[in-house]
Parts: sequence; structure tokens; C-alpha cells
Amino acid sequence: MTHHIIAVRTYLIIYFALIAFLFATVGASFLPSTAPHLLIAMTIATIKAVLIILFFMHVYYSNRLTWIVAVASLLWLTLLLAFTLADYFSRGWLDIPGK
Amino acid sequence: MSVPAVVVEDPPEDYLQEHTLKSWLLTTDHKRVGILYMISVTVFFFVGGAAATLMRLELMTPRGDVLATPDAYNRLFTMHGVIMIFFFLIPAIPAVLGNFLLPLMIGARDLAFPKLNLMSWYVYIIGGMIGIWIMVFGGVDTGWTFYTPFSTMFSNTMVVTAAVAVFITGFSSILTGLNFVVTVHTMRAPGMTWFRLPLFVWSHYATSLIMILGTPVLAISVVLIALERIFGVGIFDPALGGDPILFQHLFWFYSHPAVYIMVLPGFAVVSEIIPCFARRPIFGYKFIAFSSVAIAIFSFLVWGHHMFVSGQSMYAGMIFSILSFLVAIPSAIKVFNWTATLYKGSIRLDTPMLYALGFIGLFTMGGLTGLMLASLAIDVHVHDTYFIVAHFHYIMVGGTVMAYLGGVHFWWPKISGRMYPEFWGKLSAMLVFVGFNLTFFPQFLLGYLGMPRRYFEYRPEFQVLNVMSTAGASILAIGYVMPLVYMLLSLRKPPNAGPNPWGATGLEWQVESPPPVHNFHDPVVVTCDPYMYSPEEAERDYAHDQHVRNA
Amino acid sequence: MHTTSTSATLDDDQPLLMSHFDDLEQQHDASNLGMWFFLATEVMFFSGMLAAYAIYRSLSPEAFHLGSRHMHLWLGFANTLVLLTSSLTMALGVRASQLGRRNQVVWYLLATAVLGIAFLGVKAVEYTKEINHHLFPGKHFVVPADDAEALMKVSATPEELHLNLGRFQMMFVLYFCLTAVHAFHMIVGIVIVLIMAELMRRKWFSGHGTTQIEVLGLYWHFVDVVWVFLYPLLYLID
Amino acid sequence: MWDFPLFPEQASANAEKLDALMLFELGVLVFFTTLICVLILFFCARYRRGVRVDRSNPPTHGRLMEAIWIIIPFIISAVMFVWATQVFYDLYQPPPDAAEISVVGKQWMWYLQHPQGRSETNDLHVPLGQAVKLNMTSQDVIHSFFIPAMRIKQDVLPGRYTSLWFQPTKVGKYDIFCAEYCGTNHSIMTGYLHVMEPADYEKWLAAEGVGPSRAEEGERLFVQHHCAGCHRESQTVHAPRLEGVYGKPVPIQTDSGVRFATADDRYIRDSILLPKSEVVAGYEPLMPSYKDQISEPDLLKIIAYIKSIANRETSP
Ligand code: HEA
Ligand code: HEA
Ligand code: HEC
Ligand code: CUA
Ligand SMILES: [Cu+2]
Repeated sequence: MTHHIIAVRTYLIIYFALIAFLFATVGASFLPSTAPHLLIAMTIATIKAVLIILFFMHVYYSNRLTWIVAVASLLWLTLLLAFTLADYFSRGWLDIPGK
Repeated sequence: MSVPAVVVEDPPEDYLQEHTLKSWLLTTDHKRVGILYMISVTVFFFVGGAAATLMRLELMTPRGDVLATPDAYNRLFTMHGVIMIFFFLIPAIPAVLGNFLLPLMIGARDLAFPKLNLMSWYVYIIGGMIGIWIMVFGGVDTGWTFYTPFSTMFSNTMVVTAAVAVFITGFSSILTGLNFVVTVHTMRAPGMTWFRLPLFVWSHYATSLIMILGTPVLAISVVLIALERIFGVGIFDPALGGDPILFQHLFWFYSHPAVYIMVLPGFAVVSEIIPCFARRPIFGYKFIAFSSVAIAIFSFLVWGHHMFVSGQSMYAGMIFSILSFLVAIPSAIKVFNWTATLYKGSIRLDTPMLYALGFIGLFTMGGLTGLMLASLAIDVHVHDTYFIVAHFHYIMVGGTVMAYLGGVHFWWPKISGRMYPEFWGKLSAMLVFVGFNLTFFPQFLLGYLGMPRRYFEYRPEFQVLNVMSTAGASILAIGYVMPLVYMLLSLRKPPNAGPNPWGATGLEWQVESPPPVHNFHDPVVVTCDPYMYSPEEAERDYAHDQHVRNA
Repeated sequence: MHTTSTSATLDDDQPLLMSHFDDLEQQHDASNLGMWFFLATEVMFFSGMLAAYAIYRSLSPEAFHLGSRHMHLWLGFANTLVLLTSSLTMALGVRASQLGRRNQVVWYLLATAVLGIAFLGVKAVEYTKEINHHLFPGKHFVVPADDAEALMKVSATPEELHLNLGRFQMMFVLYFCLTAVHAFHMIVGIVIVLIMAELMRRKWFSGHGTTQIEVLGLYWHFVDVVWVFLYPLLYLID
Repeated sequence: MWDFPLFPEQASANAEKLDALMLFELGVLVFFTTLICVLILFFCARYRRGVRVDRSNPPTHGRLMEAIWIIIPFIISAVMFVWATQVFYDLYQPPPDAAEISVVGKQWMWYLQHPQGRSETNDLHVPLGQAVKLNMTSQDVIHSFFIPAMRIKQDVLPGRYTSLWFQPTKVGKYDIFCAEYCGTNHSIMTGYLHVMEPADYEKWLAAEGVGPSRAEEGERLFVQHHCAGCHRESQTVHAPRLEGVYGKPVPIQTDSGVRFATADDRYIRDSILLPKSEVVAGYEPLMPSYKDQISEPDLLKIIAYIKSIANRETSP
């Protein structure tokens, strides 16, 4: 039962990085409307989430199984989104109502 | 690291010894929780079966006559579906046999979270009570699929209560799954490597993955239904900007994988019974093991095959269709491997084996009709007809219920310490097989003829086939009541089974029956692969026995 | 939790081993893994609503855009800040418990709970504002006049207009669902944090409660991660 | 009693194509089921305990065997998929000369409207050989339009259109079913498809049948054009209920104050075509103009509908 004990310094660095990214998201939302807002916002959110998961939740120091569980749960979320959206986006392809 | 000293007062020897009600209701012993589940799912099975009986009676004639109103019929099939699926079949094998056997099979003293395990039973019972409450005080008439906007805006029955019941029961299934996965990962005995696990454990592992990843989606979709009804906000109602198809996506994202929650444990049981009664190692262990996990993963990618004519895009339909074919292949692998396991065996046709062989035949048939449904054009015709009803009863009743009964007969000596009467066992297995086919085979014909499902009244030309089906159902009913009776009667005798009546391998057979409270007396170390049977040795023993008997 | 077996030595630093585990490492791993799998179910629980969000937003971007203008961007910002900070205090709490500093753990947990409550307070303020503006979906929902007009401009046919008006409400339906479910998780989290703090104070846990606090930390950070996504999705559509 | 059907009638080209595919898949089913059952019975007989046979070295795995029984099902599946998808695809390629019939499902009946103007409920008359395309929508819940003899089915959704087509090849009377569970009387939401000789069909068209009344059709249009979305369950939009409006004085917002206008045919027509001209007091001018969107005959039917609910209470 050996814990990897993370230095306070690391925690603080991550924390301030998170804050910086928070400012970045809000800032980005004021960009002119031509910018790819959704993309930027989601990229930043993902980075933030990854930082929290890796360090606050110690995944970076954990065994492979924890990695797999963490990644798999996100993968499943994507599967649900991808396949459902695939239906909605391909609906207009055929010029037949209802297909 | 030093292990702290543990002072345990001498526990009572076998797990059944304590008799107080409290000792049952507060138990954290996985074996006792398994028994609690066994009693409760049996009750629900007969409640659901009673609903089926009434439905079959109603369908004897084309006009509505047995039940007073179509609403009564609609409530019946909804309750039949909800009870059979959520309160019977999903918990049946995992929560009864899985709970009882999983720790024994991997050489653990209990599941990783014993209290959570007991809690899952209580959660299940609360859900079940709400379910019974609904039946008594009004019922639900949406079908077990809860399709919107009927369920949210039009039905004036107890949909919200039903949503709550399903939501709660879902949690019990999540807890069971969580417990199993963690147990398999962390609590295997020394030497119990992944490829020494009995296939029962592999299948339950795969089942648990689906429970963990799928059930929450069902939970949120019924929550959304409840919210939509309570606040009138139209998440799925086109009148308010919603899309009813979205509900179907969310529902089937769980409910398709859920059909594998129902059948994988059946595979688990059959994979134990077949090698034991063929007295030889199972053929293609790794293929069977991996195909379970493959099914668990790919089952999440085919849900749209329930929606081919729902108005989903044609391209999505094609993707879901081809993926459905692909997910059928791991099932094919299993069927062929089981069959190959009979080759060069020394086969005994005891009751569990009869059930297991019945399972293979009926599952094959149900599965192959599933392929017809996965074929887009055919599904257009047979969708929502009795063809579907026949398909899923072949797999769920012909398949899983058979496997469950086979498993109960197989492990009954272990669970109770007593043998059941072999003659009656065989008779009931045959009755179930015959009755089953008579009930559900005509429904394939009805379906292709075009009789839609969930019909209270139907066209007169369908009557003959319906009468056959009802006749079959009554045989089936006898076949199901019999084991209940003789199993209960067998409890009156003193334990007579001995630790290993079948001469099976597997850790659960190494301890006495019923097993001791802490499962094992000495630390377990596993040194060999599973299913180390030898047909030749079995033959020699048999010849010897015959010899002794004749002398 | 610790009645099944009694430790003879009662060594403070040594966690108790429950009778069905072989050793402490196994016990610790099981708890940790259990929480991770539980979090996987949580992800899927949110994913149903996120799927609804993704679909409706991609079908009616204007409606969602207009809806999000009614969210209180700076309140949300403040709340994100609060929540990130609470994650930091939680992480430090976990660290303290790993080092066996019980008093520190109590204080960090209290700080976490206070920040969590602050978050809920701000959320409550937002909710009141929205409800007062008739933006709570249901019978009393009113599409503000200028939004209705804006939607009229982007809709080619009456059918589309009708749809867009519905989708405008949908934005709020999803906003309330997502944030309420998130808030519910916060409430559960805060209650547990407070209970744990009290138990820590009473030295109830063996082995400094490290396993318990770690597992709690995982849950708390997860709730934080959810918010990290919700904030841009709900407040920052521009 | 014993002459009951075992196979549904074949009354369209699609039915023939589909049955061929079905027979193929049935062959696959029979083949594999028999194979498995025969093998099981054979092994059980041959290797039954006590029977003297060679049981030495039972194989425990076999790459080749596994490969065979993965690849063969795979190939068969691929054939099924391609074939079925082909038939399915054709089901969504209506010929350009198809007659378009509009179908509206409603708890628990079908409204059918022919292009020539004649409409009927639950029965559908079509001429032999003429391709027919159905444009379908629902007024309430999901229904599903199902003609077994044509082997076609399609869900009918509220708030959206779906379509279906068929070409009848045999004169006769065939079942129409609602296949999606839709509430109490789902099982009697049925009807008949009458496939007629073209000449008979012409005669039938000419005869004045008893279709739905104008007001009933008006109600259908009222839903179809989304009026009901605002005027019935006005949740997102604050719009007046139309029950009991016809013939009553209506307060109209003007710059200076409120005046009253009587809700007669003219007023209703203007409200639909030029809604901005007279805005009811207390409401936002949200109603879109339906100018050029609704044909004159339809407009009359809608007005007839609004008239027909003149005596109904305005529900809260
Ligand atoms: C335990 C439950 C269970 C299981 C395991 C399955 C397994 C399968 N199901 Fe089934 N299904 C249901 C329960 C189940 N189903 C239920 C309850 C419904 C209806 C729900 C409702 O609407 O109420 C349904 C509905 C349903 C539909 C939707 C029909 C419709 O509503 O229109 C479809 C469509 O594709 C389908 C397909 C399949 C397929 C391809 C498999 C496959 O996994 C089958 C795989 C097995 C085999 C293929 C047999 C073994 C193989 C061989 C012997 C070798 C030969 C193989 C090949 C040639 C490939 N099922
Ligand atoms: C595990 C799942 C499961 C099981 C085991 C069964 C078992 C049976 N089902 Fe089930 N069925 C479903 C799951 C299941 N069903 C589902 C999901 C649906 C779809 C619902 C929907 O459309 O929403 C369905 C629908 C369904 C229909 C279609 C209804 C319709 O669409 O209109 C029919 C019709 O025949 C039917 C019949 C039967 C029969 C005869 C049995 C038999 O096997 C039952 C045998 C058991 C008994 C006969 C019990 C014996 C005991 C007694 C008789 C004692 C009675 C006691 C008292 C009266 C006190 N079922
Ligand atoms: C997007 C919402 C919307 C749609 C769609 C809509 N209406 Fe309206 N309607 C309104 C509103 C708001 C008013 C009140 C303001 C006004 O008079 O313009 C109104 C007013 C009316 C009135 C006058 C009511 C009275 O009390 O005098 C009639 C008649 C009417 N609508 C008929 C229809 C018909 C017929 C349709 C469909 C063909 C339709 N509406 C579609 C929103 C709508
Ligand atoms: Cu309409 Cu069923
Ligand atoms: Cu499925």
C-alpha cells in the first residue's frame, strides 16, 4: 500500500494552470463570431479535465487498470454521442422525408 | 507488511445454520444474499407468468372477452414485460447464481463489498415493491419500452411511478455489476490467473461491464420521462421542440446491451454444465472467454436495429444492421464450441444437461431469427409483429430461463446440500421444452403473416395459431411449477448431496455442501486449469460402478 | 464498518483489515477500483443528457445561442473558480491524510465543504433570477419578446419558428436538468465531506482514513470535472 | 377451422423480393439449427456414457476449426446484409410517377387523402399497378402504417413526415394495421387496402363517398400547419386559444388603445394571412403569416374547423 504523495507545489501548479485555462475559455468566448468557439471551448475544457484527472485524481501515478477505466468511460460517452449524432446528421442525405 | 491479528470467534459451520429472520435480513454473506435473491426472483417470475397466463387466455379468441377492456390487456403486457425483464431475468442468473458462486469459484471469502451486496438486494426489493404497488393500484400501459410521446404526454397511468421503480432497480443491478468486476479484479486466490477462471466468471465479468456502462443511461432516460411528465417540458415531445426518436436512442442504448445482460449469464451456466456432463475439458476455452467480452463491448454498437422503421436515417440503419451481424458471430463461436465439447466425451444426460442442451437448440433458433431481424428489409415487414415476440421469447425463455433452471438444478446440491428427484427433474425439462416450442413456434408464423404485437383483438384468421400457442403455454406452466414443488419438498430431507455429487472440477465443489460461512477453511491456492475432466477415467469409473452393482 | 473483525493491536496507523480480504493492499485497491467503476457509471448517467444537448444544439444552434445569453456568465465564472479551488483543498486534504495529519485533513475537508456550499449558494441565486424571469420551463415559461423576434428572423417557415421556440425552451430544460443533477451530486458530496470531517475529528477511522478520504476525493474531483464541461456548454455559447 | 393461412399474401413486387430473401434466410436457419441439433443428438448417442468408443485425447482447441466457424458465418452474414440492404434501399426509391397520398394517423384511426381530393378513413382504395407513395404524419403519438401483403411498414411520427411506397400487383382486399403501440385502441386501429382495377378505381373516385367532414379535415390541417403548436398547448408561445372565438367580439390592440372586432370569416382569414394587421390585445405579434402557404380550399376548411369549435369552452 504505497501511496505516491504528490508535492504541494505540483498541486498548486495544476491549480493555477486550471485558473489560467478558465480565464482563457471566458476570453475565447468573446472572440469575434467567426472563430470556432465550440472547438476552442471544448479543447480547453478537455485539457482542464485531463489535468484534474491526472493529478488531482492521481491517475498519472496509478496502475494501468485505472487508466483503462478512466479512458473507457469517456470512450463510451463518445460512442453514445457519435452514433446518435450520426443518425441525425445523415437524415437529410436522402431526399425522402423520414429517412 | 504485517497482517494485523484477526480474532474471529468460531463461526457456525455451514452458512445455512443460523435460522433467525434477522440473520437473513442483515446478512452480508454472498451466499445468503444469493438465496434472498432466489426467493424474490421466483416470486416475480410467477407474478409475471400469471400475467402471461391471463394474456394467453385473452388471446384464445380474436375478440376481447376474458379481460373486460383493452386497457386491462395493455396494462398486463406492460407489467409482464417490465416484471419479467427488470425484476426477473436481469437479476435471475447474476444475482442468484452469480452471487452465490462467483466468490467460491475464484477462491475468495466474499465479494469485495459485502454490505453493498446486501444493499443491492434491498434496493431491488424497494423497486419491486413499487412495481407491485403499481400493479395493484392502477398499472402502466406504455409497454416495457416506454416510447414517447405516448408515455409522457398521452398515457394517464402510473408512468412516473414505473419510472421510479425502474430507476431504483437499475441501481441494484449497477451495484451487483460493480461488486463483481471489482471482486474479479482484486480478489482472485493465488494462482487463479485470468485463464484459469471458470468461464462462468468470464461471462459474469462481461455482464457486469454492461451493467456498469449501460444501466445509468436507462436511469437517466426514465428520469427524463418522469421530469417531462411532472413539469410538462417536452424533452421528447415534438409539440415542444423535442424529438421522440431521441428517447428511443437512449432507451435502446441500454436495452440492447441489456439483452446480453440477460443471455451472457445463460452462457455462463451452460459453459459449466456442458463440460461437467460430457466429462471432458471445454473446447476452445479462450475463444469462449474472449467472445463474452467481445459481446459485451460490441453490444453497445447495435442498438439502432430496434429502430429500423422508426424514422431514423437509412444510413444509420445500415450501420446498425451490419454491426448486428458482426455481434452475432461471437455467439456463433460459443454455440459451435459447446457442440464440439460433446465430441469424444462421456456424456450423462442428467437434468442440468438436458436443460443445457435445450438451451443450445433454442438459443440457436432464437439467435438465427435475430439475424433475420437484423436484415433491414425483413425487419421492415416483421418489426412489431409476433415474429419479434417469438424471437425474444426463444432467447429469453427458451434460452436464459432454461439455463437458469439448468443452473439451479446443477448447483442445488451445493446451495441446499440436497439432491432433487432426478425423475421429476427430467420430466420437467422435457415438459418445458415441448411446451415452450408449442407456445412460441406458432408465433413466428403469426408474425410473418402480419399479426402485430400488443394486440388485444385480432383478425379471425389468426385464431388457430393463437389457440396452439395458448395450449403450449399451459404445458409450459406445468413444467415451471413442477421444479418449484419438488425443490421445496427436497428441503425436508436431511442433507444428502455430499460435497461433489457430479464429480465436477471447480473450487466451489471442493468445499462441503452447503458451504461453510467463510467459504474455505484453508487458504486456497490454484495450481491447474479449469475443466480438467477425463472422459476415459469417467468411463473406467462408470464401468467399475456397474461392476460393483452387478456383483 | 469495522465490526467484523477486531484488531488485537489497535495500532493507530494501521488500517483494519476486513475479514474477507487477504491483505491491506487488496482492500485498498478494491475500494479505489470500486470508486473508479462507479465514476464510470456516473459518466454514463450524465451522458444521456449530454446527448440530448448535443443533438438539440446542433439542430437549432440559434435557439441555444439566444438561450445561453440569459445565463449569468460571471456568476458561472465565479462558481467555476470556487469549484476549482474546492478541488485544490480536497486534493490537499487527501495528501494530508496520506501523510497521517488528521487535523489538517479536518480543516481541508471543512474548507472544501464551505466552498461547495458557496457554489450551491451562487447556483441558488442564479436559479431565482431565472425563475423570476419566467425562464423556468413548464407552464410559466415565456419566451422573451426580443428572442422570439430574433427566432422569427432565422426561421423560414412557421413550422420552423414553432420548432425554434420549442428549442429555445429546450435549452433551459437541459440547463436546469444538467445543473440540477450536478447540484444534487454536490449536495451528496458536501454531506459526505462533512460526515467524514466529523469522523476524522473523532479519530473514527483506523489508518488515518486514507482509503476513505482518497475515494471521497475521487468523487469530488469527478463532480468538478463535470462542471468544467458544463460551464462552457451552457454559459459560453457565443 | 383448419384451413388457416401459413404464409401471407404476396401483392407487390417488394413482397416477392422480400419473400425470396426470407426463404434464403430460412434456409440458413434450418441448416444451422438442424446441424447443431443433429450434432448434439449424434454425439449424445455415440458418446453416451457406457458406450464403448474411442475417447482418447479429446481435442481442447483447434485454430482451424475456430477459423472455419468464424469465417463461414461471417460470409453468410455478409450475403444476408448486402441482399437485405439492397431490398431495403429499393423500398425508399419511389418511382417518380407515384401517386402521392397523404396519411394522417391519429388515436385510433387513419385519415387518407387522395391527390384528386377525395379522402377516406381507415380504408384505402388504390388502382392496380399504380405506384403509390404515402406521405405520413401523426397528430398525437407514434403510430406505424403496416400492410402485410405489401411487406411494408413505417412509423408515423408526430411533428415530422415519413414516407412509404408500394406498387400493388394483385387485386384484392388487404389488411392495414397500426403496428406501433399507441394506447387503448391500438388493436382496432386497422383498416383495409382495396386494390381495384383502374376502371373501378375511376368509378370509385367519381362517386361521392362519406369522407370526413370539412371541419374534421380542417382540424387535421390545423395540426399539420402547426397552428395547434401555438394555439393548443401554448407553452413556449403565449397565443390565444381558439375555442369559442368564432362570432365573438375580439379586443384588438391599436396605437391609441383597444377596439373590438367581430371574429367572422373575414377576420379569421386576415388573422391567418395578415396576422400583423390586427393583433389581439394582450398578446405579442408573434403569429407568422401564412400567406402563400395555405391553399384557398384548405383555408376554408380551417375556418370551418374554427367555426366548429365556436361553442366549445375556452379551456384554461
Ligand atoms: C436475451 C435476449 C436477446 C438476445 C441474446 C438477442 C440476440 C439478438 N437479437 Fe434480439 N431482441 C430481444 C432479445 C434478445 N435478442 C428482445 C427482447 C427484442 C425486442 C424488444 C422489444 O421490442 O420489445 C429483440 C429484438 C431484436 C431486433 C429488433 C426487431 C424489431 O423490433 O424490429 C433485432 C434486429 O436486429 C434483434 C436482433 C438480434 C440479433 C442479431 C441477436 C444476436 O445476438 C443473436 C446471435 C446468435 C446467433 C446468430 C445464433 C448462434 C449462431 C449460429 C448457430 C451460427 C450461425 C451464425 C451465422 C450464420 C451468423 N433482436
Ligand atoms: C424474461 C422474460 C420473459 C418471460 C420469461 C416471458 C414468458 C412468457 N411470455 Fe412474455 N414477454 C416478455 C418477456 C418475457 N415473457 C416481454 C419483454 C414482452 C414484451 C412486452 C411488451 O410488449 O411491452 C413479452 C410479451 C409477451 C407476449 C406478447 C403480448 C403482446 O404483444 O400483445 C406474449 C403473448 O403470448 C407473451 C407470452 C409469454 C408466455 C406464455 C410466457 C411463459 O413462458 C410464461 C410461463 C410461466 C408461467 C405460465 C407461470 C406459471 C405459474 C402459474 C400459472 C401460477 C399462476 C399463479 C396464480 C395465478 C396465482 N409474452
Ligand atoms: C408561432 C405561433 C403561432 C402560429 C404557428 C399560429 N398562430 Fe395564430 N396567433 C398567434 C398569436 C401570438 C396570436 C395573437 C396575436 C395576433 O393576433 O397576431 C394569434 C392569433 C390568431 C387568431 C386570432 C385569435 C383571436 O383570438 O382573435 C387566429 C384566428 C389565428 N391566430 C389562427 C391561426 C391559424 C389558423 C394558424 C395556422 C394556420 C395559426 N394561427 C398559427 C400565434 C401563432
Ligand atoms: Cu396507432 Cu397503434
Ligand atoms: Cu437488440
